[in-house]
Amino acid sequence: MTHPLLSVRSVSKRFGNIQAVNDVSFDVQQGEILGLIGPNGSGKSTLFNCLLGQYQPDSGSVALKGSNITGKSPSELNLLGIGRTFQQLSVFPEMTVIDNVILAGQEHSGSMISRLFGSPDAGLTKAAEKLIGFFKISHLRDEPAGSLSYGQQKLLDAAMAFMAEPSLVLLDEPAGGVNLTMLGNLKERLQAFNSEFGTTFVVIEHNMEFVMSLCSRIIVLAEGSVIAEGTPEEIRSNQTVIDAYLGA
Amino acid sequence: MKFTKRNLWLLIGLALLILAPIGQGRYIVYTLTSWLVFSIAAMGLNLTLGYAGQISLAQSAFMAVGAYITALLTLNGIHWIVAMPIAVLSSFVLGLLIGFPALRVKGHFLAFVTLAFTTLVFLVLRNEDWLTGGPYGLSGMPRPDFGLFNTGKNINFYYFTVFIFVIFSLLMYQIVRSPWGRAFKGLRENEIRAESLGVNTRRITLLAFAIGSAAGGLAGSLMTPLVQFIEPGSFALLHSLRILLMVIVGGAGFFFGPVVGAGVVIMLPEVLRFTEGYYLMIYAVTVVVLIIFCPKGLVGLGEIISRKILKKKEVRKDFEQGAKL
Amino acid sequence: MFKQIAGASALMLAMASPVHAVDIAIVAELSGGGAPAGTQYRDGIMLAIEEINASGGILGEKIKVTQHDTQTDPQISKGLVTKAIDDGAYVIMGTVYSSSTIVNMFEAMNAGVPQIVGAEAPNITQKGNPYVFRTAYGAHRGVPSLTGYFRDNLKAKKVAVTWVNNEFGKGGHDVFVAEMKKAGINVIADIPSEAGAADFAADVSRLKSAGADAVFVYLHEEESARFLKEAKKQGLKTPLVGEVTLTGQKVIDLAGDAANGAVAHVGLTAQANVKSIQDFGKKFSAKYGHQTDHNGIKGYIGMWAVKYVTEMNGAFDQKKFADKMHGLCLDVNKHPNMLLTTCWDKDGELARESFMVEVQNGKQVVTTTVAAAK
Amino acid sequence: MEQLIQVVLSGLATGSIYALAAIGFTLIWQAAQTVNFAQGEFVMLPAFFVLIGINFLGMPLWLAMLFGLALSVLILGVAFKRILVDPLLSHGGLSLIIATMAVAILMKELVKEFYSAEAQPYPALVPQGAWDLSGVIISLQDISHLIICFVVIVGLTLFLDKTKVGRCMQAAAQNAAVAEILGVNVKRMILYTFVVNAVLATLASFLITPVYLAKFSSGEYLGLIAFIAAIVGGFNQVRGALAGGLLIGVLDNITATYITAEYRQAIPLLLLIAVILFKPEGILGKPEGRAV
Repeated sequence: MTHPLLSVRSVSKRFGNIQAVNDVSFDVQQGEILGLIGPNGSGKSTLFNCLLGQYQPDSGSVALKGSNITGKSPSELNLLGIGRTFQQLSVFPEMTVIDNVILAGQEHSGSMISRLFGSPDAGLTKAAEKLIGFFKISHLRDEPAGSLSYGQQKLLDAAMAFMAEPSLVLLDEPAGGVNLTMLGNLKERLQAFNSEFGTTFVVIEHNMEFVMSLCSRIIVLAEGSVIAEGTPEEIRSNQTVIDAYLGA
Repeated sequence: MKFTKRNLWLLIGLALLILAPIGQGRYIVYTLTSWLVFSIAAMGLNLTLGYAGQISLAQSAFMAVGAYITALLTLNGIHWIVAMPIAVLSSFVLGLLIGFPALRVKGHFLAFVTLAFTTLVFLVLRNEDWLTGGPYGLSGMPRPDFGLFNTGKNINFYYFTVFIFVIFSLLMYQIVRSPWGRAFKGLRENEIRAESLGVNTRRITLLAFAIGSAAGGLAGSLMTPLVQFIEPGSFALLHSLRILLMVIVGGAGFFFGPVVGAGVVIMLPEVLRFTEGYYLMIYAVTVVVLIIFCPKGLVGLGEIISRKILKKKEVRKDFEQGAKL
Repeated sequence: MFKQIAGASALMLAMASPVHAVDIAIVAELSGGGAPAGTQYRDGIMLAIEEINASGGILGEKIKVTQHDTQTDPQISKGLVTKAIDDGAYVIMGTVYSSSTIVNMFEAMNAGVPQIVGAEAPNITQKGNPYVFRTAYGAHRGVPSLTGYFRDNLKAKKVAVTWVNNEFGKGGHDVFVAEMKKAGINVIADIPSEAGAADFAADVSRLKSAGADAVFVYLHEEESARFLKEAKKQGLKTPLVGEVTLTGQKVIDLAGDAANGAVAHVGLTAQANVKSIQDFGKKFSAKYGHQTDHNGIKGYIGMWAVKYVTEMNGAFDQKKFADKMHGLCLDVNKHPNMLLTTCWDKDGELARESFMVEVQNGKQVVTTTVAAAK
Repeated sequence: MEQLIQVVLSGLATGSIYALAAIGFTLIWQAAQTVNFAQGEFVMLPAFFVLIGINFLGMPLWLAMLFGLALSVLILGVAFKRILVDPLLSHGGLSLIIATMAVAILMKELVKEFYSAEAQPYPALVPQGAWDLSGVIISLQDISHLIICFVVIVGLTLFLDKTKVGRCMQAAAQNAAVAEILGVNVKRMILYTFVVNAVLATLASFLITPVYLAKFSSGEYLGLIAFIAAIVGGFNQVRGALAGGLLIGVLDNITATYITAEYRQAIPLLLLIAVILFKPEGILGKPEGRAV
């Protein structure tokens, strides 16, 4: 039998008196773009952090292609082919754009020893250049990442997530604070990855327009639990979802 | 190696190092040697602090470890060339052990742990006199003799130190520009992001700490034959702070920042000697002013100035890379 | 940069004195932990130089002096001694801290420059260095003078020792323990404390319960004062006996009436019932506005010894200077500024009469004079 | 047994002064998220202000103490905050740490150069005197140190919890952004924190200098031990600093009496390492939430 790419089973996480994530289960199929939406405080980011090793879930399990990855560290998960972006800006501000991207790939090639004595760029410069070209920030190649505009940094952040050729990328509010032109660019890039390389996405996003047009399937969280699941059209007309948003 | 502007500067620097002691008295030679020794220690701390962002107040303790191990071995007839690697390796291993707290705690707390370690090392050196000579210290350590080249004379020892310094700098340069160096910087600038990109931050933190410590051990290993007398007080907490000051004053995160910083910290008392009792005050005020107005240290300041003077973009980038490596 | 500054200071000094000058380098603890001792030593030397220059200098040449601050760091002191040698110093004065002297004295020895030190650790004169000379005898000379006091005056059978755990204190401690062993007296409590220690409650409490017949106290001045205050607070009745640092004027000022009853063997004291020393004390406080301690006297007589010995030789010859000082006695009647008759043996170790003092009503009172050790 | 009681009592008395200095640490930590490496010198300096008042300005002791307090508030509170902390806060913690180290050097050198390198006697606030309770000596000084320290800490806790200014200070320290929105003048509250620290340091100075003597270097060890006390007790709690101070005071004395004098200094340091590794929030501290 074939396993789903990612399967989440009964994951729960509690902080003090707050049940941030409550018994969440879902699957992510190879090649799909899954949206994860919900009102503020519904547990989306906590769930992400449980999936990505930042937090240990209190209970439940996560499996990648059928093998258990619960409790693995973020770096181990990355080496298994899971990329991610962050809600807040997450680049290395004093390093150049190209160095940011090379760092995102270097741990995937060679050994500790070859990384110390081998080529300083670990042979990744070409791939990194191609990637920043793909995200249309080549002209910023040698600028410190911190000097880029917000939207440019978001693109860089996304580029870094793709450097290691991941099979699954989790995007945490990729559209937040990005202007319309950039947004179009970003969506187009993500869709291109999806169609060209079959990269699978899970996207947290508040920008409904963006989510609805990007994703093939959407899961809605409220107060830590899954309250709805379906295509964008189904979600748009789901009364529970509308109530949850209005109630919040 | 391509013949670039940066390489030209490095060659000029090397030539100056070779020419500097010629015709100078022993004091200048001694001071220059001690500058290079402290530069090695400070460059090590710069890797830990400036590149990897881990605050350590233990560099003088690692110097002590290197110095005492070298002293005990060479006093027992073992050649420096054998004693030194043992001293460096011991510092490295100890650095790994002390680095473990760095995995649990960050920032200030790491500073406290390393501070405590420095004082503990001092107490052991002072109290265990059966091994370390206690408060009297150890003396009479020989300077290494390489057959054709005996470092007994001060000037010879200076060139020997230059040789070690150059080898060390090349090694350090290799580390800093390797993917390891990039991972260290990633750790400093955004640890969580680095980890999400597959960097094993635990291992990289430990390595940054241990390599920096090993450099401290190497500096100590040179200190022993330089001064030919070591005692616990020379490695007390104050000296860790002094090395930290060298890194900050010179410019943390710049490859040659600590070398500049060590020069300033060692030479400044001498330059300000005409102010008699006031030089430490001037020194303290200078540090505060420097930190307030130029938090990136002297090399950082130099970069800003040269960027303003050399408006041409090509030149600027070249310099920037050269300084930051 | 160095040359400019050296040039500038030379220029300034040149304006103040004739062209020919004898170079004296003071290398002392002017900052850091040793500053109280080092600055006193320096002040004593500067007072002597002022007097010597006023009376025509040495062999008719005015003294030119440079001051070097070791920051109480042995490694820096080593550098500064070589600097003084490079600059052509005739004699190096200092350092006061033994930890520094032991590092830097070999530089002076190798260069053949006489060095007059304030250091008191025994090992300084035990390394066969023919160029090092003390201004106060080492602990191995001072502490044994107390053995008789413990054995005969106090009739002690068991004693305790409390000492500062650095090279100064350990030197005294080791000599004391060896002396007691020779005299058949048991050391029943052995309590080290840190330099700069402030809280002596535990130390005194241990001494109280130890039940010793007497306590040997070998601490620096300030620690002595804190110790005496705590001893008084806890009502420690055991006789407290020490070396010079236990009963100095500084200690009495700081400890107040807690110092009363403390007994010490003192090599140099501004309170000695010797007119020359008292006169010196007055001159010193008139010039500097604070009292001298034994370090001030050490610097003063050390500098005067340089003048006397050089003039005996009739030339500025460093080798002859060192040779002359070995086995030399400077009689105070002929050399009044030595304050006391002072002799040096073949190792540069010093011998001079000394005093047993007791603090009575806040004053150091000399009870007996101890003849110079042979 | 008498010895044990004696040692514990002495330890508590000394520890209470460590606590006063440690509280300042915790307050500044909360308000500015930085460590003041000059804290020991903050305790050393006010005693010299008083001595200047007495010896050079001819003031009676009480006036000299007020003079010392005023100078401390001005220099160690307001000027320290305005000149050093404000411009450096944005540069990150390390710059501020180095700057406070430099300030420590500056203060020591100023005192040494313009007053004296030698220790000075200092008038005691509390008269000499002691009771002898079957072998245990209880001095008036020790008891009053303990009492003053407790009164101050209770007072400070009440001030922080019960008064409007105190609550605003706490709010500003815990979450400056939210406090700002709620209309708290965060900048002023942080300034108040530095002033309170200066007052506490001055008080510690008045109490401890008669014992420690006024000397330029007397803050070195005190600063170290105070921050060990602060971390051990809990860096974000006033009562944590109290507990830490008392614990270190007692432990130090017990170690020196019964275990080892040579390694006396090591015990607080080992305790520090153990606490940082296994309970980094301190014995009485609250865990600080770590943002991801």
